[in-house]
Amino acid sequence: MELAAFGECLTNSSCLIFQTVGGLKIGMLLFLVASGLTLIFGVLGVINFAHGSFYMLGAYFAYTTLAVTDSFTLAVIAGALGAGVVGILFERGFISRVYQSNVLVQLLVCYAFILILDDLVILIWGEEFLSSLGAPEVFRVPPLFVAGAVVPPFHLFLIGASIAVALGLWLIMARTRFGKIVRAAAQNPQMVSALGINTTLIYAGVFALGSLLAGLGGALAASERSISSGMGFSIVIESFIVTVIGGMGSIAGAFVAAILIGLARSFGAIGFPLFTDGLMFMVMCLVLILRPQGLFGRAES
Amino acid sequence: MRRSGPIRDMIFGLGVFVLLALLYVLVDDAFVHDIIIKTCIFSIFALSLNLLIGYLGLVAFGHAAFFAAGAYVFGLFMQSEYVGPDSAWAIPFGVLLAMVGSAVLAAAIGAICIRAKAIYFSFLTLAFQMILYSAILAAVPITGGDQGLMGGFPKPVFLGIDLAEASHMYMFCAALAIIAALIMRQVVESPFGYVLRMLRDNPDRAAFLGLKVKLYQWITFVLAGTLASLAGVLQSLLDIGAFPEWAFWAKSAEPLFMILLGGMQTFLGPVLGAFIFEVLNAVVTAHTRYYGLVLGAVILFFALGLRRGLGDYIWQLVSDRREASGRADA
Amino acid sequence: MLRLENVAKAFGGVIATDDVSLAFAPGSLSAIIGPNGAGKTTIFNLISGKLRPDSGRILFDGENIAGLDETEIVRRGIGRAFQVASIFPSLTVEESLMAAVQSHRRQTLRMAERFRHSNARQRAGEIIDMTGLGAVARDLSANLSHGDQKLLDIALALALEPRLLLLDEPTAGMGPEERWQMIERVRALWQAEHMTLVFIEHDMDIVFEIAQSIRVLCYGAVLAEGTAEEIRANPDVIEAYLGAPAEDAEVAP
Amino acid sequence: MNRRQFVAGAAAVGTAITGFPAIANAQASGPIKLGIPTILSGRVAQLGISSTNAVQMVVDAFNANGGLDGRPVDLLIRDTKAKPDEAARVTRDFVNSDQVDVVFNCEASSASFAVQEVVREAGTLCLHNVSETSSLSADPAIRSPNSFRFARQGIHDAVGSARYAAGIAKEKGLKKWMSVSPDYAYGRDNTDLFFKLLNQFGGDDIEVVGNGWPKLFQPDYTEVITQILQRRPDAVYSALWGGDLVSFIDQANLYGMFGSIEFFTINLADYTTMSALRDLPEGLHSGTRYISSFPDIEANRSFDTAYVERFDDHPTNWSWECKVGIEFLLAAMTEAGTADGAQVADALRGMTRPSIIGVGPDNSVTMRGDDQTLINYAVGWGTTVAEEPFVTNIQAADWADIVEHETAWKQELGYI
Repeated sequence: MELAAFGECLTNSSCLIFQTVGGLKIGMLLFLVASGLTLIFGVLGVINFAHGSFYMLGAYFAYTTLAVTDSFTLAVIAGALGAGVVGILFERGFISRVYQSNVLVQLLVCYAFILILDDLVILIWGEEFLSSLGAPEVFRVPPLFVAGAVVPPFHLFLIGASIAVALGLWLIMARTRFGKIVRAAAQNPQMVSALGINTTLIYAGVFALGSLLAGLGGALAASERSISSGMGFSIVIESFIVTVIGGMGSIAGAFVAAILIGLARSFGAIGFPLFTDGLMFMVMCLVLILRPQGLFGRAES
Repeated sequence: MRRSGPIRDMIFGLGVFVLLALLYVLVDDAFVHDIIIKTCIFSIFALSLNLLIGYLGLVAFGHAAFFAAGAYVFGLFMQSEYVGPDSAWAIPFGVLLAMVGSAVLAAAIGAICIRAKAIYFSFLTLAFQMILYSAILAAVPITGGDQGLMGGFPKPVFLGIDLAEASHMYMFCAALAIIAALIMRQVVESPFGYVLRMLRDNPDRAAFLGLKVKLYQWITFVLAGTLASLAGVLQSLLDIGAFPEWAFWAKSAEPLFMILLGGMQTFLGPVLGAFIFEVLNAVVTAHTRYYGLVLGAVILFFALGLRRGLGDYIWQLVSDRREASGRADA
Repeated sequence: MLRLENVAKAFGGVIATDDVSLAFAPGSLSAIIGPNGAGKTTIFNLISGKLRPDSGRILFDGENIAGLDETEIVRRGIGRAFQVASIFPSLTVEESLMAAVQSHRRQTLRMAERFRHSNARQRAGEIIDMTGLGAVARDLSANLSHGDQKLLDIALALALEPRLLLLDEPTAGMGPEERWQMIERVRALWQAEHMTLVFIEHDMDIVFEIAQSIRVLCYGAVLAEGTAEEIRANPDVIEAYLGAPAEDAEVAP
Repeated sequence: MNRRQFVAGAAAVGTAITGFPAIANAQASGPIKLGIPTILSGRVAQLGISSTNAVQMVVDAFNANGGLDGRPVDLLIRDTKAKPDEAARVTRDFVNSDQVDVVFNCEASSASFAVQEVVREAGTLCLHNVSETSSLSADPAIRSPNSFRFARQGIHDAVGSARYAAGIAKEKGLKKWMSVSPDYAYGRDNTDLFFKLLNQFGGDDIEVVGNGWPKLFQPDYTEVITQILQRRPDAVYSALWGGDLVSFIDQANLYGMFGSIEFFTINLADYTTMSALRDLPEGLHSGTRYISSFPDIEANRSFDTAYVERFDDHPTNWSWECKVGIEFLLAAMTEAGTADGAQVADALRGMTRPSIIGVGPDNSVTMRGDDQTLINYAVGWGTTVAEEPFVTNIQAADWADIVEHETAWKQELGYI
């Protein structure tokens, strides 16, 4: 514990800006991944343990696309879409067969998929880790200096892009027919099915959207994180923490929880650098014990 | 008059022990012996988890916490100043200490976890396991952190049993696994065990029969955790140490695999699963480094193809056949 | 024997039970009727401890049991069966009843003996004979017919030798003939076991035929109380039922 | 009677009792078997692959020359998935089932301790080739008489690093220091030792103003980077490695961190790491893990060339460690004229041979007899440049200095 340093940081504007922007960036990238996870759980009721693998695939697809086209934009789009397509295949080919099974079987199918994808990635891209994509040309500029703090413009872009995605997701859910059906399906699948709506299509669509978000998160994160097989491991655990804290199925909850986790990481690194991980699991425990539906989840009836 | 259940089970257990002993003598292959030892260890681990999953219907994700707790308590005790090469009482006492310690841990964690329902229970067990994992990594002066308990420990001879001797270790693991299995078999076939099935099927109804649901869940959680720690102790004896990886969540996935592979409806299903898992691991690892690919495919085959564990599948076949012949006779 | 005093329960502003006061005499056979959503099942849930009343008292043998949990209440002698048969699909009929008997005898914490060798088997056999489940005693509960599942549900409650038995629509989902068989069996059990029995029922013919006294619930409140003749003649009841005929003509799920 | 003889004797008794031959049937003919437990899958698969590649090259040449009196060397390479219990199982399997002559350990950190316990009990000759944990060979409670260390020893590097850093610190006036190292035994030991020695060599001017401990394999280092920029140290020391180091440098680059802070990173100068960086910043200080220009000798350059030719990739630090290990082993077997563990071990103790990485007399390295640890390998630091040879101005550490401080360190810890 370094509480003195922690207090000092809270009263120091440069430190506040430093850690807030950094924490927001970590949090928003995490949100992209976690929102997909929580969406899939909310609608399909499936804990997609393999979600981190789509994050990884997004990164690898983006890497290859960048190598071929030299366009960062195309790379990110390819990463997201590629993960989305694999998501549909995974849902149709595997997950849809175990909707009726117990959670254990669903979990093991997901775990099998993790094992297979981690090895496939090695077969295709090799066992060496790959470099990050690097920020696109426009952002390779000297950082901004704000009140004594250093802020890379690229981080502002990442935060902005993620917030835009969050807004878009909210619009889709609140305003479109698809969003209404999805919300209805989350609450009462029989009803939606009875209304003659093709739930198969809805489920596949939701899974694709969820995977796409993970892929997008992976592709954007790959701009500054090295890429390797197994990189989905840590992100999926963090996404679970976010999902649980925010309320399983709640996108708004995931948004708030992701920011909380991001800030906890950045400020925790100053206040209690050695126990940030353990702390996160403790918060998860507390939420599960005191408010299992999470901060924003609906209480079970 | 048929022989009563417990006696029949004990005779069966004794028979298995004799068979395993014969196997040791007849098949002179350390590779095979090692697979049997690990199957024994993981049978205890998987059977104990199946008490929760198969009989009680609680999907616990954090079972490795107790495996690791057993291994660390035992390992730390054996490395402590109280134990020397001639402390004949050390190993039996260490086993007991590890199991009691893990029981206390399971009692505390269980009391909290069973308050949560369904998937929240699973997440909570996972979270506690990860807290333990973080704690093991952080407590470097005691646990050695990420390097585990280094430097080994003595294995003092007790009751003529020298666990440094391969054959003794083999028989010891086999005997303990069989005893643990017999205990668990007795539990699931007892009135208590039928309550577990009722809680799995319909906990609300069970409450209206006057059964305190949480009490039975808690007792089973503690029992399962205690037995899992025995598996951890044996693993610690085998590897002469203890490692933080054993408290990581991926370790909890291993007995889940075994239960899936072997089946959760048949009592011995997880044992079969443990055996398949160990053979698969040993054989595949020896031939390819794409172990994940193979294991993943096997899991998908069981989860999507057979849709049940091998033990359940065989049991289904046998009982179908029996039923068919019964009908033919009639 | 059982007395509800000013019991109220609301779910997030929706009033399910509104200041209900009811009394049931020892050894009586009573029915609770009322249109859908009248709060009949809620009353059972409150009595049996599934729900906790917001206010009011529930006196059983003079003791206030409001707020106790379901296991405590069962132990005091109140058993119940459910509208949708609530059973243990993976156990056989005999196993289910043996386990229920063991629970009643408080033998379920025993780990050292064998369930199969339990002396609960004999008592379970008696209950099986009593409820007429003999032909399916060795069948898995999941494989029973709908009617047998309802019977098993009741049999489970009987295993606890309750002094008060609450049956939530014992004939739900049955054909006309089956209904009468069922209700006759229920009446026979009531007579044989000398217990107090309260049941919820939709079929008016059945209610008027067998119930000694009838309570009519509407919108969470007690609308009328009396014998069959009194209820039949009560204008409020006629109003309530004729006012909502569609709800009464309920088709079983 | 030494341990090995004892074990052999016990095995003979075991054979007599059980009626089948146990572990000790020394095969005087047939191939010499080397069991290699290593990591071939997952995110550090590179470790096992680049290690075993180097071993394969040496063994191929040895076998082509007729092996040991006609006995070829057979490599049994098995994946342990970086799990200690798997490493133990694989090693037991090598010892008991395959009856290997030598366990050639290419396992990292904690799994190496698991391997160590198996060979300690079995008495099989063992070479540790990649685990850099100091205690493995230095702590008398952990080291084993049948185990030899060919991997870098943490204290050796620390002396070299601290000497170099103290020099630069004096020259450039670097007073405030921070660190960013992975939060596990290697990262912590390495960093603590570095600062301890830096304080010793650099005088009272050196002040450590903070430590960042990201987790191993952590994907994002933003919070550590902002923390560093926040405290404005003059210099930062890092024991990050591989993909983690690459992520850190990429992310720190966005903040323009390397413009204002001198960065000392012990693990950068390894080809796979440097080539994975999109922009290798100029002027970083790095330890020489493995580069073909240090030591700048023909043997080293041609090894790199041959390796690239065969595997289409540069060798790693792990490659040279394993290369030296296998060369010593084969030389010792040749000298002893047998693959018998005890005799080979005797030949290994104190052996000195020329090596691609040698900085001793005639570019030799030595297997020190008393603690069975390799010395006189290249320890150096230099500054990075964007193009080949990637690192320039390399300053080699002085081994007399290293050994002197190593001894002091051992005394302090009560190892000797």
